[in-house]
Parts: sequence; structure tokens; C-alpha cells
Amino acid sequence: MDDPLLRIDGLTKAYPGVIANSDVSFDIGRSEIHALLGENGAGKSTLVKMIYGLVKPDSGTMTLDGNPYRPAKPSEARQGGVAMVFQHFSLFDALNVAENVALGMETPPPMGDLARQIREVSETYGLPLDPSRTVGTLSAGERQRVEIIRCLLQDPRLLIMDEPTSVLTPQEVDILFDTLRQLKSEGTSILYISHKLEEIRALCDTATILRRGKLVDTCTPADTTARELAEMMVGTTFATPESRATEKGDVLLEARDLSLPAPGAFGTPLRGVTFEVRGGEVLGIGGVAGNGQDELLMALSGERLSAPGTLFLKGQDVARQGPAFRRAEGLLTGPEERLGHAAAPDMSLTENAVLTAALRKGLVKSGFINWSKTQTFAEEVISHFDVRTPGPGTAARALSGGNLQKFVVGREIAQNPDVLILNQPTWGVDAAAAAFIRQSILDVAARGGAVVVISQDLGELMEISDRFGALNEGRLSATRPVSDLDTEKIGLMMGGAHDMEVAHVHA
Amino acid sequence: QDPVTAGFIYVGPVGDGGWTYEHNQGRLAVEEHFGDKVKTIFQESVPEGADAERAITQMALSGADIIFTTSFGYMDPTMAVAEKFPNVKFEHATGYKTADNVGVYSARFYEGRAIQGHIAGKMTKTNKIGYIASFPIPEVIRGINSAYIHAKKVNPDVEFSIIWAYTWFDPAKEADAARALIENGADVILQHTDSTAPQAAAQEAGDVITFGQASDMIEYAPTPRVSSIIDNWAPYYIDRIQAVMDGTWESDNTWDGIGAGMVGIGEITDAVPEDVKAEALALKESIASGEYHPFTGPLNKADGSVWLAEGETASDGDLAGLNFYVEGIDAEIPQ
Amino acid sequence: MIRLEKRPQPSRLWSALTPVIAVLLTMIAGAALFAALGANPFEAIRTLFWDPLFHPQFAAYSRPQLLVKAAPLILIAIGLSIGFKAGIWNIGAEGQYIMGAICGAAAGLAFYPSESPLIFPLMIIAGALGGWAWAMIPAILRTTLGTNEILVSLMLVYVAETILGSVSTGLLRNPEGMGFPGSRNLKQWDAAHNAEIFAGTGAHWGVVAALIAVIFAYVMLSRHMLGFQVRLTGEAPRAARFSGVNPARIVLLCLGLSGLLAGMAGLFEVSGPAGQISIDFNSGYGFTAIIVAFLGRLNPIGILLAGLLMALTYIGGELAQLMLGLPGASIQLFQGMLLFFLLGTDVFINYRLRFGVKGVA
Amino acid sequence: MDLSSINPILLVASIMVSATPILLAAIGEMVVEKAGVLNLGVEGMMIIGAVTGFATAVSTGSPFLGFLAAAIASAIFSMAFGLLTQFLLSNQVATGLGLWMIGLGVSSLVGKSYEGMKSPPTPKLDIPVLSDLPVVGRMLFSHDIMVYLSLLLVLGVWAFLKFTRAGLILRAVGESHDSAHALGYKVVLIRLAAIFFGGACAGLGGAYISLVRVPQWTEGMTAGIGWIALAIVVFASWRPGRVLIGAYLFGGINVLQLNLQAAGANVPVALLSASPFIVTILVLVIISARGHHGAPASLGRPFHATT
Ligand SMILES: Nc1ncnc2c1ncn2[C@@H]1O[C@H](COP(=O)(O)OP(=O)(O)OP(=O)(O)O)[C@@H](O)[C@H]1O
Ligand SMILES: Nc1ncnc2c1ncn2[C@@H]1O[C@H](COP(=O)(O)OP(=O)(O)OP(=O)(O)O)[C@@H](O)[C@H]1O
Ligand SMILES: [Mg+2]
Ligand SMILES: [Mg+2]
Repeated sequence: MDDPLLRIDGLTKAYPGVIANSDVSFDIGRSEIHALLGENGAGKSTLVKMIYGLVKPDSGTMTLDGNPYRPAKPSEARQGGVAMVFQHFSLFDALNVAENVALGMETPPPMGDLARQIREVSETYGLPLDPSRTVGTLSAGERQRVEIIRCLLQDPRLLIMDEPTSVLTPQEVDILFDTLRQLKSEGTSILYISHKLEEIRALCDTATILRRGKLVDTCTPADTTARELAEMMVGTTFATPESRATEKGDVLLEARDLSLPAPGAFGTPLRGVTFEVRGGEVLGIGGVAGNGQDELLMALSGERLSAPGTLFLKGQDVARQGPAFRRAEGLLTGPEERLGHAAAPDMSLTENAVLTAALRKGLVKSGFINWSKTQTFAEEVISHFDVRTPGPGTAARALSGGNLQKFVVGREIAQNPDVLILNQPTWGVDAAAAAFIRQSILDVAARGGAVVVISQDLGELMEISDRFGALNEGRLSATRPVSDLDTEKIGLMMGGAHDMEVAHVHA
Repeated sequence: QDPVTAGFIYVGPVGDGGWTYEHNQGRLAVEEHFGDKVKTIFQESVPEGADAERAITQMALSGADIIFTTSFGYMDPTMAVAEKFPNVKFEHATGYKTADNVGVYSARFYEGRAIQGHIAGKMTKTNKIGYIASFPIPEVIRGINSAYIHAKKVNPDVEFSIIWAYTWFDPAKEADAARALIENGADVILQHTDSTAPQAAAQEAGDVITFGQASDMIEYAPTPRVSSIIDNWAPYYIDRIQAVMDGTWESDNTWDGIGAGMVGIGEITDAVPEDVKAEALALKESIASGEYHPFTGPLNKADGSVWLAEGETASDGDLAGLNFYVEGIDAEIPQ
Repeated sequence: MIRLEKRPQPSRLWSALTPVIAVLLTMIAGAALFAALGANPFEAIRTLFWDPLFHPQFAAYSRPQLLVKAAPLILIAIGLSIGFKAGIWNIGAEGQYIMGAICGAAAGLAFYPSESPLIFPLMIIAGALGGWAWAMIPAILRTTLGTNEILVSLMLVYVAETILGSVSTGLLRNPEGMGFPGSRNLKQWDAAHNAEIFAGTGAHWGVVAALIAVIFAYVMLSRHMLGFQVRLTGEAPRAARFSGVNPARIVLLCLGLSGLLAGMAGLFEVSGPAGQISIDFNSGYGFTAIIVAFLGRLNPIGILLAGLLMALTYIGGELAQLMLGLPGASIQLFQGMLLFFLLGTDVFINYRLRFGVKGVA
Repeated sequence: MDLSSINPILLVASIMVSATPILLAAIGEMVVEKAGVLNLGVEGMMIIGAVTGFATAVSTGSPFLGFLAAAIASAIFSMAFGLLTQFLLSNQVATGLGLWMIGLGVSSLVGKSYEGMKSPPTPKLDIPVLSDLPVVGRMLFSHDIMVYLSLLLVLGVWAFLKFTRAGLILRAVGESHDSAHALGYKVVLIRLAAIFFGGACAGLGGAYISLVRVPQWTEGMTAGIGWIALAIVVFASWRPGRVLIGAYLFGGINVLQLNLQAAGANVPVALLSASPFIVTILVLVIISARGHHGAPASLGRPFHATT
């Protein structure tokens, strides 16, 4: 490339114990959609944070439009025409859309003008948004629109998007892609990070691949298969899960018209959720983030109690029973949020084992905790689920995301559940670990357990589920055998069509 | 010969400008009087609970020959420590328990209150006198009764409004109380709390007179402060320490008033008309000489029953435990 | 540039080291303070830390007093620390202490002048219940309506103080007390007297209770499920709920327990060292205990040591007033500095210092 | 009992005086909390303000210099809290309590030599025409300048938070420090500024007690007002207008209960003197029963930039 928009030359950034980026050099062309690929922890986010001025490189240089570019803080990056949509949202729940947008701009116009501009831009790009809405009340897709519009209002020359589609419905992804292509046609370059390789192939012009902080390859995604891309990232080839059990047993878990009010100002109420799962069966529940996944898990785990007669475990009404009782009866759960919900960050893995296994593993006798027995159990989970950690005395927060996830899922599976419910079991986990976790889930079903997997990763659900249902604004669609479904039907289910025939009329 | 060591235990900070301040003045007068023949030590802001006994004990351990414990709440701790240190003399202010090595002393402040009541009754235009009371204890009730009797005597229309502050010393509370009384129409404020905050509030309001309490509070003269009751412990302290030096100290029960100089009446300012001032001074003289007792019958209790018959005077025993208002004070003593 | 970097795990070494460093720093800063006040700094520090223990004239008396002073602080701080661990901020222990004293004393005085041996145990129960009940007000308000317990428990201190004023001049006033405020002196009534168990040691029943509380808290926090749930609630409330902990129960437990212990402390104090209910009966133990709890890093053994250290600075402080004429306020300041230095150095338990230009933009 | 003897004009006037220190401290603390910091040391900062204000006014003869010095001294003092919580990431509750203790200790040391002194009077604002109006003139328009300044401050804080970009950033930091940091805002500096402002306001409030309301210096004279200010912020659901209402309500009850006592109302004295606290609890209960609190989402959480 003769005249790139941004030239990255030898960027290096070390964190204690990790070199997040090591001598990374590549160019981003004008009007180019450039993909950045890599496993978890490969250094993608670190790299873009350096471009956005949030992190200072240890060494290396950048050239923007031919001029040296050394942003000391994000506002300098914004002045240089660089905008960024974050991997984890950078929004303020209690503030409204206009205020959120203003906070991401260098010199925002007065609020009235800004609201008008937001409406205009959102219409131009087909991303409708009401500037006076409180952000906390928006869906995940709408929240992302806020971030994108915040960037668009500054006429960026380079737009950085860190995993933008993980929270979108397929339809919303289509709209986003239209927007990005339109931007590209207007001369904006886009640096695009995603783990969804098919998307990359459909959208991006060039792909740069990082592995353990080093640039390992550059390619044209359209000409490369997804499998090839994945193998470039990991550096090895990988296995597909074993085929699953087909024998179905009795109904082990049944929800009947389960409704619950929203837990807080910004939560989602559950509205008449109804489903059943049999032994040996995996029920996949899809849906866009923020449509009641967390709330559903809490209702099933017993953290929030529902009305009598709404939840049956092995035929027994457990709607008014708390987590301890349900666990004792064989219902084990794994929430999405690893740190702070599934595990206590500052407690050791041994202590975190007590968190859910106290009863089933007999770790507690007349109220007193048997620490040596607990430690043995924690060690078992660590070795059996290949958790990479110095030992059970390590604090949960010292583990990498994937390893903690393995521990958390392993802790539940090792208790031999009759019913296992997991929310986002492989979220933010790299391919190898994810494959391992999926296999463990299938093993539970093979042993005759009933499994519910709540996930936003449709590919994952298609791969491991027998039946599929979608959550939308706290409602669960009718569940259907996976074999009857295709991506379009799923997208419609997720978009809120509770009966697909009706949905087709709308579509 | 070793100097005599005199210790003082104070309930407040020496800078409170009132009760503790005056006791400390007494201590300074002792130093002045005896020079290097005495050594004085003190501990201020000693709480009246469990810490008092330790403070007194440590003082005794440090070699004090005589210890003045200057607040009522030190009574039981003083008695307890005295038992352990038979060779140390103890003087407890305002209490009633004595022992071979424990004496008690207090002042007849109600004598001063009579003079204040007289001036107040004469000077009020609204006929409303505000009274900031500390705690509902005999000492304070005596003061209210005495002031009321003498105000009523010269002004039959006079009324008392009383606010119980439940503190001896809390300027913010006292200021608020004074303001509330003034808002209720009082144009004379009497106080049985120790800070000058009521004086300041009265000064700000204008047209309100006050009296200094415990110390002279002369900085608020000539108005609002028109006179004051001054605690004067120096003569007593000097006397008792002299007795220790002479080896003549004996347990005593002293209750002195204007006559003995323990209660002083601060200068009556020119804000008080000449004739009223003369009457007040005459009253002071007759009390000092013993010719007149502020509680002289006929006096009825608030419930209408007879307390003192015509010409009868209240006994010290009665006064020590006084727990009722005299007839005419339209209020309840809080429980 | 200096910056902090989070350690993957809390450092055990620094956990043990920071209190020592904090005490040393406080001594240095304190010495400067005392020098500024015109005292000989070495003498002042010696009087504060050494004399209460070893001064030929005072030590025999002040050593046992250390226990007397530390016992209520430890007792209250243990209760508070359990709540603090769970993220429940009871800062109204002073009120619970007062109410415990009032209820305990009242329960005893109702039977005056009986010499039944049941009276003192009855008083302990009544005192504990009084403190417990007073703490239940913020607890129930928080669990039912979500009212902020910091403010409610604090406001209730002022309410308890007015009740104290009222009962000492009313309900509980000594009928033989010549109309003065204050109850009968419980020290002069054997059945109700919280006397020293071994004469001259200062060890009254409150000291015993404090030691039991320390052991109880230690076992509960380290071995018992309840303690685990308390810690879990404080460190990760969502994880606690997930684990099956009922948060309302923890609130009631923690506030109840701290009220109970504070109430007991009040009772032991009123029936022992103080002797009587009086207007100024409370002397701020409820507030000082908060500092003791933090100084002891919310750890039962730590609190035991912190309580003794605090008692040492009190008694040493009194000696410094007596012998060196140092103002009482300087001791308070000294204690505040101790807390600040500890809080300031505690950062090294979870973070390490990095020097150099690398780092966050 | 003769309630008619209460003079309503003077009553309103003294409610204003009694509410002003609470209002000053509370509006400052509200800004601090809006930035996501819980500083429980208000009482300590107030007493530092009270002593500095008094000492300065006495030695210079100017109450205005007193107020100025109080604001500066308390703001500097609050930086001890800022340093510990923002840089050394100490627990905010514990540090606030420490600030309170140290404030009490330092103030009584510094104040020793000023005990029993008289401060120069703070002049009343004599607004022509307005002050001469019957009834309202005395009630509303003849106070010292600080009363009006405190009201202006509320207005200013309201406008700052609602209309200015700086106000928006401050709210954003209190809402989510991680998001604010990701957008490039200096969370720690913004919080320090808020703490500084809160300190200055608390200092003014303290000085108002020692220079106007009492007026003199004594140890521990703020007597719990700082704590009330904290309660008022919760009461107000972090809204400036309601801080004003809360402060005046509390001041009002406090003045009213004394007036009722003075008028000989047939209510037990203990109940009257506890009433301001009981009413505060009741109001907190009502507010919390209504559910939505409006507390800044990051309130009290330590922030450490990890990226
Ligand atoms: N602030 C930090 N301190 C220490 N290490 C860090 C920090 N931020 C990132 N790292 C480490 O740097 C490496 C690269 O992290 P980065 O977030 O850039 O990965 P990524 O490619 O974005 O991964 P993901 O796909 O999970 O988002 C990881 O090993 C991570 O643990
Ligand atoms: N902010 C941070 N401060 C210090 N260490 C960190 C930080 N973030 C991550 N680390 C360390 O970096 C390592 C990698 O963490 P990270 O969660 O990014 O893992 P990862 O590479 O994404 O792995 P995984 O694929 O298992 O999620 C861990 O050992 C973790 O302790
Ligand atoms: Mg990761
Ligand atoms: Mg990333």
C-alpha cells in the first residue's frame, strides 16, 4: 500500500508477565475494512487501545495520514479523526442518549442541536434512536447504536470496532454491515475485530492475524475459508465435538408460565416463560443480550423465587425453594458473569468451591467447613478440567477468563448434575477451551442429565442443542428441534416472532 | 520540705469560659498564693463515667496530696478512690457523700438567682422571662424557683418559659435555645448553662438582657449582660490547701454563698436603672448578712400545697433535694 | 512516574507488615506533633507506649486498666467487623451500647435490693437484647425498605442519647440520690456488680466476654459456613445470592450480632467500671470501636491486638496529660493518624509500586 | 401552652440561620457523591472550617476572610481523604471516619487559644427596600450574606450539573468510572476536584456555625451537623433542589422543637429534642420505601485504571 491512512510500525506493549503486543507492524488503507483476528488474549484490544490513545506503547511508532501520530489521550485520537466502539460498552446507564453521545465528542454542540443531529444521522444510516431515552432502558443493539452514532457524529477517518456483533441479532448485523459499507463508500476506514469468521469473510477487505501478541499473517478473508482463518489464529488444527446421545428420558425440568418483574431499574422482566427439558437432552436458548438471559438464569437457579407452580424439578414444585435446595435436588447452574457472580474474585479457588458444592459434596458438617476435603475437591476440578493455575489457593481473579470459566463449569459438572443450566458457557473463551467445555456439556447429557444452555453464540447452540428457543424481551419462543431450523428462522425467533408464521407476514 | 501537690479533675476543657474555667481560675489563684510551696496538676475533659475513677487514681498515684474533683458525677469514683488512698485528701464539688478523707463543697447559687430574678422582674417589658436550664436536678430547680419568686415579687404579671438543654455546655444548643426563647417573646434570658452563646444571641436580637453564668462574661456588658453570678472557688481552695499544709485538714461539708464570697455578683451595669440597681444591691446585702433567706414563706408548691408557712425558711435538707416548682411556674419538670 | 499495579493475589507478607509500618509511621508523625506542642517527643512516645506497661509508679495500676479499657472496644469491634465484612455499615454501635446499658441496668434495678445470683445473668441477657433490639431497627428498615443503615444507625445514636438523658433524670434515677441525675450505683450492690474475677487483674466479665467473642468470631469466620457466607456477601454480593445466601438474613444476623455485643459491652461497663447509668455514661466506645475494627483489619485476632493498642494509647494519653501536660485532643489526633497510616499503607497488600515511564496513557 | 406566642417572622428567620450550615455542607457533599465518592468525613471538614474561620476572623477582624480561610483550609484538609482514597485506594468509609477523628483532634488543638473569644459580627445584608418590607423584610431579606450565598450555591450546583459539560462529565464519572476512563476522562482528577469542592463547602458550613450561628469557638461544636448533611443528601436523592428542602426541613424542625418547648408545649422534652433525628429517620424510610434512590452507580467504589 503506497498511501495508507494509518501505518503501524513495530508497536510493542508489555504487561507484567505478558507481552501483549510484540513488534506489530501493518497498514490500514483508505476506505478499507480491515479485520484484526486472534484468539483471546492475542493482543487485539491492547493494540487498538494504543491507536485510540488509552494505552501508551512501550516502543514503536504510528503514522496517520503521513504525519507522526502519538495520541497521549483519547481526545487527541478523536481530534486526529480516530473513533472507537469499545468491546465492553463505554456507556452511562443513568444518562440519556444525547448526554452519552456528548461525552464521547470533543466539542459537542448545545444539547438541542445535538439531539437534532443524532436524529438526522440515525436516520441517514438506518439506525433509529431517540436522543432523550435513558440508556439503561435500551436493548443491547440500541446501546451499540449509541456508540456508533457517537463515532459517526465526529466524521471519523478511522473507525475502530472491537467485537461489535457479539450482542446483535442476525438482522441487526445486516443493518450494521450496510452502515459500515456505506461509511466505507464515503471514504472512512474501519478496523474491525471479531471472533465470527464468517462475518469477517463477508465484510472485510484485509485481515491481520495476531497470535500471542505477534503478527503472524495477513490475508484476504474472502479468499480464505473460516477453518483456515481459525487455524492461522490458533496455530494448530482442531477437533469437532463427538456426536451426542439421542436417548431421551423423563422431563427433569419444567417451567410453566414463569413470570417475574424486572430485578432493578435496568433489568428485563420475565414474561410467561414455558419450556421443558428431558434427561439426555440439551435445550439451547438463544437471544440478544439483555433480553432476560440473566433473569432467566436467576429464576432457574433460585436466586429469585417465582410464584408457586411455575417451576418443577423432577416433578417437584421448586418455585419457592432457594438455590441451596435446588442444588441438593440436582439442579446446578452457571451464570454468565464469572467474576462476581459465579465466583468471588478475591476468594481462593478452594473457597470458591464451597460456593456451590458445599452440600452435594458433603464439604460442610453441622455448619463447619471441612477445608481439606474442599481443597481436594477443588484440586479434582482443576486437574479434571485442565484449569491452568498454580493451585487451589490462587484467588479467582488471578485466573485468566477462560481458565476461570473452566473451573466454574467444572465445579458444577463435577457435582454430577441431573439438570445443568449454563449461561454463556464459552463467552470470551478461546476456541480450544470452548470446544472442551462444549464436550463436557454433551457428556452430562450423555449421562442422562438435562441441560439448558443459554448463549448468544448461535453456532454453538446449533452445534450442541437438540432443541432451540429464543428469548426476546423476557419471552421465550416455542422451542423447536434444531434440525428444523435455519439461520433465517432463528433470526426471526430472536427478533421477537413468537410464532414463525406470523413473523413471516411481518417480514 | 516537699511542696504540697494539689490535683484538679475537670469535667470540661479549661477554656470553656464557665464552670471549668472558674475552677481553673481557682487553681491559678492557688499557685499565685502559695508560689513554690504547692505544685498543682490537673486533667481536663475527664468524662464522668468509667474513666473518672482511673483519672483520679492515676492522680493519686502520681503523688497528689489533695485532689479536687469538680463535678457531681465524680462522686462515686471519688469515694471509691478515697477508700484506696486513705492518706490523700479528696474534695468533691456539689456532691453529698463524705468520708474521713473526703469533704464536699458547693455554692449557694440560688442566692445569686434571687438578685437576677429581681432585676429581671423589674426590667422585662414583655413580662416574659426565658430560662435556659441544663438538667432537671435540685441545683437547677432551686435556681429557677429562686429567680421566679423574686421576679414575681416585683412584677406579678411575670411568666417564665423554660427550655431544658440537657447540657452544661453546648454553645450551639444554647444559642438555639436563646433564639427560641426570644422568638417566644422573652426579653430577659437567664441561663444555667455555661457558654456565652446565649449572650451573643441576645446581643444580635437587641432589646434583650442577659446575665453571666459561672463566669462574669463581662465582654457582653453593658448590654445584653447586665449582671452575673460568678463562681469564686479561690478562697476555698486556698483555705483547704493551707489546712493540708498545716495538717489540720478535716472532712467538711461546705455550702457557702454570697456571704462567704463563694458566690460573686458581677457588676450591675448602667443598663439597669439606678433605683433597680440599688434595690438589687440591697437584696444582695441582706442575703449576704443572713438577714434574708431567698426561700422564705409563704410559699406554695406548684400543685397548690403549702411548702413554707409565713416567715418560715427552707431547710438545707429540703433545698438539697428540691424537686418541684413553686406555685405560679406553669410547666412540668421533665422526667 | 510511580504507579500502582494490582497484584494477582493479596500479599500475605504485606498484610502482616502494614500494621507495624503504620504504627512506626504514627510514632514518627506523633513525635513531630508532640515536639510541635512543646513536649519532648521521646518522652511523649515513651509515656504513651511504655509507661502504662512498665512505669514503676503507674504500671501496676494501669496494666489491668488496659484490659478494662480494651474489653468494650474489642467486644463492640468484633461485632462491627463481622458486619463490615459483609458490607453492612453499622456505625451506630454507640447507640446500641447505650441501650444495652440502659436495658441491662433497668432489668437489674427492677429487683433491687434482692441479692439473687440470677440478677447479673439476667442483666447480661437484658443488655444484650437491648443492644440487639436497637440494631434491629436499621436492620429491619434495610431488609424491608432498603433504607440506608449507615444513617439510620447513626441517627439512632442521638435518639439513644436523649433516652439516656431522660432515664437518668427520670425512670432510673436513684431515689436516694438527692434528686441528682444517675441511677443507683451497681458497684455498691453485689448482685449486680460486674466485679473483677481475679482481684487486681482488671479482668471483669466483660473481658471474658471479649475473649470469647474473639474466639467465636475467629472460628465462625474461618471454619463455619455462616462466616463464609458473611465474607462472601461482602466480597461478592451476587455470588452470595447465587450460592444460596439470603441477604436479608445476613443483614439481620450482622446487625443483630453487632447490636448484641455492643449492648453487652454497655451492660458490662455500666455494672462494672462506670457503675451507674448517668447522663454522660457513654464515652464514645461505639465510635472508637469502628477504628479498632479497621485497625485490626476486620480480623478477630487483629482486633484483639488493635483493641489493646488503642487502650494503650488511651491510658498512655491520660498519663501524658497528667505528667507532660499534653492536651487530650493531641491523643485523639494521634489515634486518627494511626488509622490513616494503616489505611494508606494497606494499599500494598493488593497493589505493588512500579517505577518508570511505562504505563497508562 | 401558648403557641400564639411564637413569632413566625423570627421563626422563619432563625430557621434560615439554622439550616444554612447544613445546606452548605450537604450541597458540597452532594457534588462529591455525584462524582462517585462517599466522603463520610463531612463533620471533620466542618469543624476544621469552624476553627479556621473563627481564628482567622478573630485575628484579622474580618468575618469574610474567616469564611475564605475556612473554605480553603477544609478543602486542603479534604485532600488527605482524596489522596488516600484516590491514589492509595483506601476504603472510603474507613477513611471518611478517620477524617472525622483527625478533624476533631486538629481543631481542638488549634482552637485551644481561641476558646471563650468573641468573633467580629458578620454584617447583615441590608438590602434597600426589600429589607424594609414589613414581615418579609425581616423574615427573608435581612440575613447575612452567607445565607444568600448558600442559596446561590444550590442554584449554581443545579445549573452546573444540568447545563454544563463539566457537570455532565462529573455525573458520568460518578455513574461509571470505567466508561468515563475509556472515553479518556481523568477520573481521579475529576474526583479530587469534587472532593476539594465538597471540602470547601463543608468548611463554609463549619465557619457559619462558629461565626454566625453560635458565634464562638468550642471543641466539637459542629455537634453532628455534618452527619445530618450526609443524611440530607440521601434524603434529597442527589438532587440540589431537594437538598435545599431537606436542609430547611431539618433546620425547621430543630428550631421548631425549641420553640415548642419555649411555648410550654405539652410534649415530653426528650421526644422534642430527639425529634429532628426521628424525623430524619422517618423521611429516609419514606424515601427508601418509594424505591428509586438515584444514587450514582459508582458511589463508594474505588477506581483503579487497569488499561
Ligand atoms: N491492563 C493489563 N494489565 C496486565 N495485562 C493485561 C492488561 N490488559 C491486557 N493484558 C494482557 O495482555 C494480553 C492481551 O490482551 P488483549 O485484551 O489485548 O487481548 P484480546 O486479543 O483483545 O483478547 P479478547 O479476544 O479476549 O478480547 C492478555 O494476556 C491480557 O491478559
Ligand atoms: N488488569 C490486569 N492486571 C493484572 N493482570 C492481569 C490483568 N488482566 C489480565 N491479567 C493477567 O493476564 C493473564 C491473562 O488474562 P486474560 O483474562 O486476558 O486471559 P486470556 O489471555 O484472555 O485467556 P483466556 O483465553 O483464558 O481468557 C492472567 O494471568 C491474568 O492474571
Ligand atoms: Mg480473555
Ligand atoms: Mg479484546
